[in-house]
Amino acid sequence: MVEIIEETKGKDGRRNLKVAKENLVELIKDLKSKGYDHLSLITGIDRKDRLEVVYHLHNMKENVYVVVRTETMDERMPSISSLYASANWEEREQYDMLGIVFEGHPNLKRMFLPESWVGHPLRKNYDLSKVQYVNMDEEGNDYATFDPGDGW
Amino acid sequence: MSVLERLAAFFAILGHYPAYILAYFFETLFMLIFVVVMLIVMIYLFRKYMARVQLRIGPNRVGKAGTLQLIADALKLVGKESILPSRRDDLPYKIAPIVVFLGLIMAFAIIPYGDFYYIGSLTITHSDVSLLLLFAALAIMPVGEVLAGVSSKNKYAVLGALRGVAKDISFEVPMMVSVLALVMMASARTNQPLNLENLISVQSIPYGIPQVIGLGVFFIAMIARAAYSPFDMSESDSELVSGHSIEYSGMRFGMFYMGMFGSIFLGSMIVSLLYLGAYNGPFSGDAGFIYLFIKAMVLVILSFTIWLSVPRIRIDRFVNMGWKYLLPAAIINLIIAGILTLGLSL
Amino acid sequence: MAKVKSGEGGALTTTIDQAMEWARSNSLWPLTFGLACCAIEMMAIQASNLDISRFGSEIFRNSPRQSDLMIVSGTVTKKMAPRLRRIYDEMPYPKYVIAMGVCVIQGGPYHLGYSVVLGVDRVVPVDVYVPGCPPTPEALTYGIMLLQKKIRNEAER
Amino acid sequence: MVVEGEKIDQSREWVELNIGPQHPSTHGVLRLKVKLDGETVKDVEPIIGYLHRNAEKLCEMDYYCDSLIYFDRMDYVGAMNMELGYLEAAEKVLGIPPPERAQWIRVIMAELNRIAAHLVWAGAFGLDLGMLTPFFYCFIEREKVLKRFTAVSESRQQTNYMSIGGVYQDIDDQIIYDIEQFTEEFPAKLEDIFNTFVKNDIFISRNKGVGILEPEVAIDYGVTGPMLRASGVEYDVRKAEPYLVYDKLNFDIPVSYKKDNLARFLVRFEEMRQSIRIIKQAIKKIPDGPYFNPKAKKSLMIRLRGEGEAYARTESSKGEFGVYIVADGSVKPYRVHVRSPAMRNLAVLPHLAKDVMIADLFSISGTTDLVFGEVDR
Repeated sequence: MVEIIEETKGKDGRRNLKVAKENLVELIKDLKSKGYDHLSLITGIDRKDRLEVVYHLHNMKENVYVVVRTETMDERMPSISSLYASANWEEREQYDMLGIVFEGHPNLKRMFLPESWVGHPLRKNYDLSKVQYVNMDEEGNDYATFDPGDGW
Repeated sequence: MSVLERLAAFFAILGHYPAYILAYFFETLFMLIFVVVMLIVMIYLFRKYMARVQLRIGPNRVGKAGTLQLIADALKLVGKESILPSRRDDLPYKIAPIVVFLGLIMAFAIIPYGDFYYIGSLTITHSDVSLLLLFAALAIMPVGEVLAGVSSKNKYAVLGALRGVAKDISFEVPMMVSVLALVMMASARTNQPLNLENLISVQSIPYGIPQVIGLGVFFIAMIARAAYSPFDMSESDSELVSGHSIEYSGMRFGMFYMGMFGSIFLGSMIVSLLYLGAYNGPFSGDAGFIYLFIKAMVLVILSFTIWLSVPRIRIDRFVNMGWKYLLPAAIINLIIAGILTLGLSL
Repeated sequence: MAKVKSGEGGALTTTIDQAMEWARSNSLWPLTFGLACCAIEMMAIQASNLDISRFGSEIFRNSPRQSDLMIVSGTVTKKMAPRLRRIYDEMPYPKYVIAMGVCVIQGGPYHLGYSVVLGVDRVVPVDVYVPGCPPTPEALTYGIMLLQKKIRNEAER
Repeated sequence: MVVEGEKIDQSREWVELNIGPQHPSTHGVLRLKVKLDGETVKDVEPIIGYLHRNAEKLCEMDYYCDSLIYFDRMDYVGAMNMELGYLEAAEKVLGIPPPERAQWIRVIMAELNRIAAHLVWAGAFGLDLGMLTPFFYCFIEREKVLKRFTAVSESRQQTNYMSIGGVYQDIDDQIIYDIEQFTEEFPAKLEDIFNTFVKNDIFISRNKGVGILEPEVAIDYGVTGPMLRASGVEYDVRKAEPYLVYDKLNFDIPVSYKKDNLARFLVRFEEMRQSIRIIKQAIKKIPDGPYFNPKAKKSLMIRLRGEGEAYARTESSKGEFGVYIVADGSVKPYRVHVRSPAMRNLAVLPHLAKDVMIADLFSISGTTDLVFGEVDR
């Protein structure tokens, strides 16, 4: 049995399970075998000192939700893309927006922004005043130009 | 007396050969103008008809009821920059639209038009094998399209050309087999069944009636040849953007555009020539040309309606259809025609 | 405004120029180029209620090589901007651009963000701006009419 | 779990075709990297992000009431449904439930908008297949819906009609009469449009048996909405977890067990019929009362403070639209995350479009009903 740090009930009446990062894959595997076959959402939240990742798992037959929360201090998370196919794109999106590196993800590239974009926009310390430009080379691939110094 | 002879008689003072050369020249010029004017009228008609079907109004700002719309379009296309992509194969890229347009014009030059009141017969070519010539001319246009597709060095264009070739081979065999049935039937009555005028004159009833299957096969083949929906796979606006003509702009594109509309008009002309009694009709007499024209226009409107209401057929299904349904149908038609020719000597 | 004859050609050239401008203005074929919300309103001007084909813009060409008018309909993001420029470059001269919607004009509701180009006029030259979020189809139709007016007056400029 | 790019034989060279971002059949700015073997599609890699408009970042920077405009522009053909999705979450966070009448109005508007969105889809799907005419018939009907929207919200498409704690303004008898008129007239027109499609053999042959999506795969990829229901899973958020007043309404969930393109087409058309049914009931049952929760005074909206977090799901025209709001007690949300159904539906495209013809690739991507404002946000 997976060790659950804290179990609460959320404002929307859903079961919140908080687990350590190391136990995440095991817990989700466990939940999937219990019928939580639909991964609804993966959300990364930048809590300034740490990154929180929230998984909304859904049991299609019984129509129950369970929310799994976990935290990371070093921007790294185990990937669950081998369990749910939909996690593939969602983890890419969270990597793009928040810079959470999902270890074991088969194709961890940026989803929306070009590969060479500097910074992860949904981080609270992302500097919006620094403008980046995107160019396209002959093959049709993007690259972003960014000047780390001042002068933008 | 045909127009050609009248013109030759007019220039007779110059001697026999120069007179005929001039006569052919002017007749061809007249025909060219006729084709272009017809195309403009047809495209205008198509736009208005399409607008009616789609509960719209259609062009109505340029000229009275939008009649000058096509003139504006043509003028604009002439004035537009004609981009030459740097990776093209120069010569084929440049001649492809001309080949398409020339093929169209040549086919129009071979068709017998019938009489038109006191002007006389409008037919240009009087050959004993005009049927063969006609189908030879019809085979030119696809060549231009393939040239365009391959020389543009664009993947969409190449795909369009490939589809065009696949389409052409699958409808041309049934088309020729159904024409064979016509010739077979006519050869019982005349020594020169390959002469279009002869072929038409021996039809006591239009051959479309005993050869309904052949008419259907031939009409489908003609729509496919014109790359009209549902057989516009090589053009396929929503898949291959615009197929073989994707890189063409300006007047070069204009030629493809006219070629597309021209070939449906040409196709309808040929169907009404071969199957619907051509320029014959009640009280025909001098008004043969009008009859041919009306029959062709009815078919044109019919193919417009088909265009507007059906989705595009998939290329593999079309190839299937060509070999598995059209060809057997054409052969059955051939057998029926044979029985009819022997039994009833129609 | 002072009227200046175009070039030395005199009356004939001016007449030809005017004829060409008349043709161009009455046969603006837009490019099928929907970006965002405004694209649906752009489709609505094609539809039966506000039939744009009345003005000669019937044919929405899919290939940029065959179109005259690019209606930039919707937010231009930074990732899209180089492609938009490329499509603009692929169009043959004379070509025209209508900036449809406030996103295209200056960024609109997204102007504070990180990934939106603040105005498509930083990427391509724009002839007519149609404000609104999204502009009604009537507004876009008016924009096209303004563009026609502009083209017709080119010889006199 | 298969990984993009690993499915095909890498040792061979394939023809690579770049479709989009400007292409008539990508419904916006999708780019597909397609590997071709002749006419057969061997591999598809969707590349998105050409309409990434940083809506989630902007939501964090704006007050609760202001963020609504970004949701309007997410699924831009179904703005009312998007607003509803956001407000379901925001009202939970803020603790301001809408009054009874507002809930009924919201139901009517959301269903009207579902019809409008499906009509746009049907027209565009016809264009994908090369059918020119149904597009115009669909847009005529859509204009009628937009006319009603203009009457209630003074805006056509991006309505911004619902607001926190209710709706922007009450609907009067004239508007109710108009909507009733629409529900009377529309079904016949809908059948006309439906028949232009399904009475066409070529349309059927283009769609039957193409793009088969097994229910297990669909759930694995997170596919929801009409696509999931066309795969034979009877799941609709309106029934499974009723929000607003959907539990007081009588309607069916259209399900098809054929799993192909045609099934998706039929499910969407049946949804429109059910929407009409819902609107007809809602118009009869709509109660009198306030249309706006007095707790959320319009002038003081920017001072509303949210607590806790909420994940609300609604059934938009594309599928299960979820909004996850994390609040920290200030006047602005701490994190807003959107579960975009269209993005999940797009993610399954590489699976569906394997070893199909190019023509079928577009008919499959047509039935996934992509709207890029929502996919890229």
